[in-house]
Amino acid sequence: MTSGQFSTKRIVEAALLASDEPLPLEALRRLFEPDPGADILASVLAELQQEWRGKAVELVCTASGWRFRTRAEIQPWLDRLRAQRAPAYSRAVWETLAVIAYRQPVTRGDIEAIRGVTLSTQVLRTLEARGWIEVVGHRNGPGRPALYATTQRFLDDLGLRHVTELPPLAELEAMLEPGPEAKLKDEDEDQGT
Amino acid sequence: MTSGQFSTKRIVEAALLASDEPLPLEALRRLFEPDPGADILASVLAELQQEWRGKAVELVCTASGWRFRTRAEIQPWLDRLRAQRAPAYSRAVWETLAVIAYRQPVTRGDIEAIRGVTLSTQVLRTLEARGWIEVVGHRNGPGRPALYATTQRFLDDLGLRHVTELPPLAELEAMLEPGPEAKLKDEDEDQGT
Amino acid sequence: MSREEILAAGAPIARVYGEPLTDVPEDLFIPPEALRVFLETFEGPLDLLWYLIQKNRLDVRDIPVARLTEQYLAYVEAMRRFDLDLAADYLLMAAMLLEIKSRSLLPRARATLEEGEEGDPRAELMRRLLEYERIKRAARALADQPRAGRDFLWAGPIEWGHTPQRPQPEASLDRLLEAWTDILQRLRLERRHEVAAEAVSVREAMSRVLRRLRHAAGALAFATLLEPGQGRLGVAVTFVALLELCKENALHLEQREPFGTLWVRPAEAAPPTESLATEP
Repeated sequence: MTSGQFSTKRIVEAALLASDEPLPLEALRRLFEPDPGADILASVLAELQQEWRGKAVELVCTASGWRFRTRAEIQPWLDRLRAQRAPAYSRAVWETLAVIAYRQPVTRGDIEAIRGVTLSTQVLRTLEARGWIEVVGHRNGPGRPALYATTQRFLDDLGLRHVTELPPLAELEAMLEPGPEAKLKDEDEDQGT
Repeated sequence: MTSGQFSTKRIVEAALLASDEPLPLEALRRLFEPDPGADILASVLAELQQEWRGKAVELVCTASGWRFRTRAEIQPWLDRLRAQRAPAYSRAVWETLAVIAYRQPVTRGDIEAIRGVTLSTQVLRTLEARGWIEVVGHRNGPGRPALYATTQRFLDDLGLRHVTELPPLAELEAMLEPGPEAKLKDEDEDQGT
Repeated sequence: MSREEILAAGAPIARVYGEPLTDVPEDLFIPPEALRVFLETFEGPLDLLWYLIQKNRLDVRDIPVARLTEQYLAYVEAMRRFDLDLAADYLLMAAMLLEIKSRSLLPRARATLEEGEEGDPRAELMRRLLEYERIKRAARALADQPRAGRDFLWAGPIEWGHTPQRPQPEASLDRLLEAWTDILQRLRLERRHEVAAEAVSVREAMSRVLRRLRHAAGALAFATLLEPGQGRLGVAVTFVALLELCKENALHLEQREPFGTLWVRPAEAAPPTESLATEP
């Protein structure tokens, strides 16, 4: 199937590269008149994925749709071009994000109860500014506290399609064994950048 | 020449696709250690250009550097992509427009006083660019602030013949009478632009 | 520095004050600066407790509360000496531990958690410790997950070879009214009646006068601002608009002789010398 000079495949490819956000299948279908249908487009996308296999860029499907991204293996080269590196987040940020991701929707009080420590507003702001969490409602009760949940952007940035694709929570049994001293890494490795 | 799993060509390609600005040759050289030199990179770029020849995206060298861009021929498809997203003005834009429509001519300071928040220049530019407001004079005083009013185009676009056809304030006041309890509206419904 | 590294560098220098401690943990005998860094690595009381349980190879299902409490207090005391910002959360946990300890000293209810959580005050503590540990591990897994900006970059958006035709947001009278209603609502709540209802036509006439003055690029005779089709009301509205504009300093009215032509001049075009012709 072709659309003038360029094949459907080439147009889908160009649209994905030209878009500033992931494109779901439905959006891709509306590029064409008449609509080629979901099946044709799905096979076009599969072909594209195949074509790009040997390249340093790959076509992936995330929560919000299809998008090209660079492969992790070449990040060391790309890092040389960047003036500043990706921000490192503290343990408090990651743990708060984990509570929200696995127990959503939760209030600030819920997070504090699980972590056993007061939550600084800065942590929530950091996560909101990154676009990873958002207020999805309010719980009835004193003060009507805000309910936080993770966003589609959070899934996109972690290359996930759905919350169920998050790394599974550890089994209780595994933690009950009194083990050797716990290995406690305080930060992920990009600390201090 | 290869850099691990991926060739220089593939890494240059990925860097160009992932960059949000054109990359001059010097920047591309910084990707590699050791520097492959300008000649090698020039021939890699020429090869890349050749590879992309049949695609709907082309590799070009502009004054500020190398970049990928979509070919003009596929603009109709890209326009459809953009058309899918129904753009909307933010609450700030509508409120500013409302103040100007009902209280014209007004200065930026007047708008800020009535809305109770600082007005970003972007909002006024948006409305001016749309041709809905214009500067009709200046008020004497510190800074000689510009006086804004709505235009004929604004009336045309709203299907009005005259500003007096805007629903009169008295009616609005009556609508508001029931009480001071403001409708609690979700902030995010009018995000965007 | 990880906790292991800090502890490896340890030498017994620091001393812990406070209640008499029979079993001061070895890892508190490290150089003060290292100790401070070490203590700062704890995210909260649950984190510290889990560390102590792991370090002492305790069974979380059958926590020896007395021993754990003693060690916990030693750490909290050390933190206090460093003025670490811990206060409430750690002290609350200390109080809870002491309470569990005193309750477990009572003769009854000496059951392990498996036999029946009913009655064992340690059950809730175990539940919280395990829940937090799960979250901690999940947090580490999330941090290790490849993520945009650190481990990969999104490709694009690449430049468009042609200027896109951006669709304009729709004009909507409803949206405009809604916005104005919102503003009035807010004003009503904040400061009553400061913005009084005023006929739109006067404000509109003000705009019209200014617009015409701008196109005239100079002074206009008052009479020319009055259009024949306006009618009496129209003249009155235009006149009120002029007065209003004068009040707002948007224009000057000038009359060089009694009953002479009334000149209307935009404020910005008023050269000071000329406009003050009638004054000394």
